[in-house]
Amino acid sequence: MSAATIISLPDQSTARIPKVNFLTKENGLLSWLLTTDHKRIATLYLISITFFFFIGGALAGLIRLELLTPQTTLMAADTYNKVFTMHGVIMVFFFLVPSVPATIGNFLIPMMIGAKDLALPRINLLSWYLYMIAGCMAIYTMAAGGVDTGWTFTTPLSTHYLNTHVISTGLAIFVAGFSSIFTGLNFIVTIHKMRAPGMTWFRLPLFVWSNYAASILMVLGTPVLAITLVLVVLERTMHIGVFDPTYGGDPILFQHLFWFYSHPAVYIMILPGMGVISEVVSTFSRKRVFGYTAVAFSSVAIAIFGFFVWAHHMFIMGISNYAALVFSLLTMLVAVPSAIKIFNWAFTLYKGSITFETPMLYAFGFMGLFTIGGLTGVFLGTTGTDIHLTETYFVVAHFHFVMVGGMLMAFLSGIHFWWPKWTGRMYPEKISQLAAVVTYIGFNFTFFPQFILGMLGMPRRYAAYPPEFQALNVFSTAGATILGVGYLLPMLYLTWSLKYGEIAGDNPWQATGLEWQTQSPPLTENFAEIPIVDHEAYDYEWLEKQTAARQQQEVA
Amino acid sequence: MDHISPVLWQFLQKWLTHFPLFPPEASKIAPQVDALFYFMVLVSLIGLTIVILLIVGFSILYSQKRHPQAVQIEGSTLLEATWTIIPLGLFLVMFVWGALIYFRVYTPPANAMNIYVVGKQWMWKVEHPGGQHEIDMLHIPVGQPIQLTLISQDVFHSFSIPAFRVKREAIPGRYNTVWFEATRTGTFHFFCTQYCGTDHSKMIGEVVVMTPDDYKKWLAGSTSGDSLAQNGERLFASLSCNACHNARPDARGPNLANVYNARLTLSDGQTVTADDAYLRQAILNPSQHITQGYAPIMPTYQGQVSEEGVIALIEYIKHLDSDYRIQQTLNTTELLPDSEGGKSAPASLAPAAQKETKP
Amino acid sequence: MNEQHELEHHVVSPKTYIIIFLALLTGTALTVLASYIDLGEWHIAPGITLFWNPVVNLAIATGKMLLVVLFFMHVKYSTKLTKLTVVSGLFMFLVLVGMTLSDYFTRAWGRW
Amino acid sequence: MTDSAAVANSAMAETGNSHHGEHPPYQRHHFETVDQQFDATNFAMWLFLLTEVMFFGGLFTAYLIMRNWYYQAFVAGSHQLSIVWGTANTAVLIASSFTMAMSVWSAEMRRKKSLLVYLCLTLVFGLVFLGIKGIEWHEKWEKHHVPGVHFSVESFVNPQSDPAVYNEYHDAPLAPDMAQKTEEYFFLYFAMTGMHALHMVIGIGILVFMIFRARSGAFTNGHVTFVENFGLYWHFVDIIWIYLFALLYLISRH
Ligand code: HEA
Ligand code: HEA
Ligand code: HEC
Ligand code: CUA
Ligand SMILES: [Cu+2]
Repeated sequence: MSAATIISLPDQSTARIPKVNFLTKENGLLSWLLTTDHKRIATLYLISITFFFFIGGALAGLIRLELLTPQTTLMAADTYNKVFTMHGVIMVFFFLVPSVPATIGNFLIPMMIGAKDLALPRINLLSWYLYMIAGCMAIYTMAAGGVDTGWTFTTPLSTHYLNTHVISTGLAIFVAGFSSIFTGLNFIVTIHKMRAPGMTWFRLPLFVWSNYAASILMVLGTPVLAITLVLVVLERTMHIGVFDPTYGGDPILFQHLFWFYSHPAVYIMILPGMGVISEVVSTFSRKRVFGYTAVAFSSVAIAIFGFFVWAHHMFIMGISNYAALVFSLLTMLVAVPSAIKIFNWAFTLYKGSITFETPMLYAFGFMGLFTIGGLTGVFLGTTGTDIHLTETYFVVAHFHFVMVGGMLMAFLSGIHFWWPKWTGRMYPEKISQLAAVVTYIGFNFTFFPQFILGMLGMPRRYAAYPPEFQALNVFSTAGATILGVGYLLPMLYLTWSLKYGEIAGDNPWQATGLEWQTQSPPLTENFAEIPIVDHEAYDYEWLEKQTAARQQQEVA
Repeated sequence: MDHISPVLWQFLQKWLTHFPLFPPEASKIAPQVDALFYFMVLVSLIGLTIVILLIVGFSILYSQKRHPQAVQIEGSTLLEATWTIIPLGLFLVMFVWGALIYFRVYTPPANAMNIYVVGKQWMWKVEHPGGQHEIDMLHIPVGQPIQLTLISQDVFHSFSIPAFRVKREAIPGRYNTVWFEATRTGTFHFFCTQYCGTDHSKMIGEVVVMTPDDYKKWLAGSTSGDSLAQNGERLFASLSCNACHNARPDARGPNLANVYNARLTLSDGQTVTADDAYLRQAILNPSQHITQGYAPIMPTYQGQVSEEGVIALIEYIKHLDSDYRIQQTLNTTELLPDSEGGKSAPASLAPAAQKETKP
Repeated sequence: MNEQHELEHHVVSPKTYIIIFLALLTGTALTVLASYIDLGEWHIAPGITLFWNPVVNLAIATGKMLLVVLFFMHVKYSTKLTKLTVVSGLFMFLVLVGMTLSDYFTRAWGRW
Repeated sequence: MTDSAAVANSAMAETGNSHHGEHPPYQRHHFETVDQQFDATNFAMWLFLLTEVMFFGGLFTAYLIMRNWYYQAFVAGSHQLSIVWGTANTAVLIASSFTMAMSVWSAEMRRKKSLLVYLCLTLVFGLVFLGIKGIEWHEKWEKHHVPGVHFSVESFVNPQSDPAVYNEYHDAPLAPDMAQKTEEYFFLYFAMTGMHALHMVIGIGILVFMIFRARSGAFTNGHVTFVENFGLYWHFVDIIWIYLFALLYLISRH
């Protein structure tokens, strides 16, 4: 892991960060708040979602502390309920959904396809503002006393039986939803219409494909959530509506509408992360992704099939048994494209020339943990076992494995991978490798015991639990502490590296993407002139020729 | 060992001995669920091992030190087809197997003894047909199929018995059912697993599985006097249902004798089976389904009768066959001593079992 | 460049618009009329009945929708991409409605 | 695929022969060509309409289920709506759609005057639509048919109390519990028409803005994107109404 790296840093004694780049082009707060540059907006997003991640993380810390003992020692039951609700809401809507797309995706997609900006730069800025407004509303909700519906807003609990701030939370998510819709819409338009000459669909990096697929989900799924929340708010204010059986409504209808969005939403959360993994695995094994087309199409397949499986969250609620059958079958189908991806990544390593920098370590973490999380998803998708496992910690463990072990790992992988491009400086390699290993260990300690807890039948969303579950919960809390350290470390050393990191140069990883062929940090217009693409993605031979040609030029 | 403080030592000892990794299997369906579960664990472990082996193996074989020059490979349709079809096949096996279990859990057998469970914030009310009420407790006999008819009075709750591997949501406005057959005596936790507000985590109770004899004793000891059907009869009179539903020729409402499980023709030509759910609907939202030949004059009883009241009414209507008068005098307490001689199956006690005689 | 633009960008003539406009008004009149006539029903199988009124009603509405989409919104003259967008919108809408309703309609099957 | 090729080609062609100064003023800097800009914004508008379809989709799903469950209540509720106003409003909205289409045509033909006329007509029709909607809503208010606010089932349990409607349809009285469900119908009626009216209001706001811009010749200089895209939005709102009319007004009139 030491000398055998592929880092090709410029000579540090003479290296300079280019004077003109998107960070230095204009100065002053206003130049940031009114910017339409996708890279600056991505930076704004990065800062804001990090903020929300740590709020959500602190709430997770409270959850784990409370669960250390079987009784409600730390806080009262309704406080606990508010804590896990806000944890879920913030982590899902204010961190994970925008995480990779709105930051890394925003930063990279125009560059990867050779465009100067997203197609609709002002809409892009608008979507950040919407996100911030929604974020403020969420913070307001917390300050004003919180909400305890659970992130799933089950009716009629949320509509008539709680007197907490359901409406402001609902509206916050509504607004955040539109932020996400606009991001997705922008990506789709950009990918369709803004590709550089020669950049055909099958020359696109896989990161673009997976973000494209996620964008489809955002555009088609999110509005349904929006209208559902509107109906909840109306029902709450007018005391009449379509979800409460007392007034002739049907609570199962709410479940249908909610999960119509929220199942596809889990693929919104994972697909961009899968894109990151494709880039990272290819770069650090210096090899074209195995079966490019299969990986590209599997993203689209996940996006499409992802819409047909939502009722697997409702197997025990009293939907028709035949409907359960169909949704279960379709769930099995949607699991297959993920398997294809995992194996294709594994085989990308075959006959590669592999190095183990931090992004790669996180990517390995992703592959292992996502496989576990995904396979346990299949346990839940199987009707017979879901009866026993649903609404227990098995589900909690499942989704933390895919969301934290999967997407969060991918996010960190991507942040490290593109950090040099973004800031022009390298992160410190050794300590970040350590952080990656720490998160991996901490993660398994935290969430693996929860599978056993779930199998034993411990229900989720319990402030207090029977003492026989304590031992495993103590393990889990201990693990969470390690995990917290693992997440705090990158925060610290990445900030440190902004000033003291080594200067990265254009292409420290010797990667093939168009974004690496421009300066770091890039110009506001991304490229000095729009590139004309004449090679496939991940074409390392092209890169070698390119480098050779450049060296020759320099010599001459 | 002496270095470890005794407190810590006790703690460790307690943990190591009270460290359940596996819930008890206490129902007929549990081993079947577990068989599938273990099959899936096995497949997952194999799959995971393959993935890890591939990653670790390739990482070692093709690390840059050993393999400085990468060989570019496009892909392999054959390989990709392999890892598409094999997981798909395995997943489909799981699907079919799981579906079989699912249908078994949610299709109660005809001879199951019916117990009503009403969830409310934050307690479970259990209503036995003999009129015994319990709160956050459920007493059942071993070796007898039990059907739970679940409903909630307010928000979603979920009735989960991990040891039996069954769980069903209790939702407002509609009956859901689940059944199980306990295979060993003992006390097991049941939980409310659907988040239902502040004291969600306090909606915990215990299932007490008893031998049939103990069960009989328990039934006798905890009866409140009247069976559910008798309560229902009283309600039927006090809500003046009998003003319309009586066997007189000029009755304004249909005769309810033998209506349970009958096929009814509605005024719009459709036919329905008058099951529990239908009867409940007929009392609370009568005009949604009008029986052919009648006017929509029945008033709604929504708000006038509690979920328990509806249950009692339904239980009463279920027993309204021609000889219901005799039935009605059947008091569980009185019956008990008789059944000891000979056919001691507790099934014969349960009113639900009596409907077996019907086609 | 502008000429090229004009060529690619089909301009629909006002005549077409007027025809569509009249067709839409006719469609409106038709649905209103149709709703006053009892069109009967079709007993597909015992317990499953199809009423013609809502079917006709929705069919006319869909016809009107198609006219607006194809002509007023120029989809008839648009790229494949636009057509695909429209079709996928309709398709997802049908998935949402159809799969949800499929749960409701199959609940009565069997014993539950 | 073809359009992207076209974009690529024209991009190449342009780098071949054009200087920076030749861009028309309305071309934004990050686009290579005006065509690309038009295609992109047009496509974006379509995608936005896609989200709108799904947005209303949730409401339609709820409507279909409730209508199936409480058919009589929906019929009785529907009889409370005025078919005359409803039909008139449909015609008005179709007319406004037509004038909108003509506005787009005028912009494309660079006829400023006719553009202004058609835009104003569209605006007027839009306002008329909202006016009629207002009258209808007001009537519901008077008759206590606004759900959640002193809702009364009198017209349904005792149809004779509402002679205007009764004389036309001779509705049989609904059983009290079914009558209560008419509130469900009106809830959906207000939710759906309200959401639709909100879209109209937003559209009218943009129309006013457009009329001001058009007066200074903004859309008749060859740059029709904005008018065209707004037209799409306006037609979409029209389509939603076509379905609302069919579903809410015309349940059963015979
Ligand atoms: C990023 C988010 C994410 C992702 C990607 C997934 C992916 C999947 N999820 Fe998960 N899920 C959630 C987030 C996510 N989920 C959340 C948040 C909840 C809880 C919501 C709540 O109630 O609060 C949930 C709940 C949930 C449920 C409902 C549980 C319940 O409440 O009863 C179900 C049921 O079917 C399910 C299934 C699946 C399946 C089948 C996948 C599949 O896509 C997984 C596919 C992946 C694989 C299958 C792994 C790769 C496969 C291999 C490497 C092959 C191995 C080899 C062999 C088999 C030979 N999930
Ligand atoms: C992106 C999504 C995401 C992420 C990243 C996480 C991260 C974590 N989650 Fe979360 N979780 C959800 C999404 C997520 N979760 C959702 C959707 C629910 C369901 C909610 C519901 O039921 O409605 C849930 C529920 C949930 C529960 C179940 C609560 C219950 O059902 O009763 C638990 C319990 O252990 C838990 C734990 C954790 C832990 C330990 C982490 C850790 O990974 C977090 C680690 C990070 C940090 C610790 C922050 C970094 C460190 C600091 C800021 C220092 C300060 C730290 C402290 C003060 C301790 N989560
Ligand atoms: C005003 C007269 C009236 C009263 C009081 C009345 N009913 Fe009814 N009931 C009817 C009529 C008429 C029907 C048939 C039309 C229908 O389905 O609504 C009916 C139908 C039913 C049915 C459906 C059975 C079938 O054959 O369709 C049930 C069950 C029922 N009633 C139970 C009750 C109960 C329980 C009460 C009292 C709590 C009650 N009824 C009070 C008039 C009445
Ligand atoms: Cu009842 Cu949770
Ligand atoms: Cu899901």
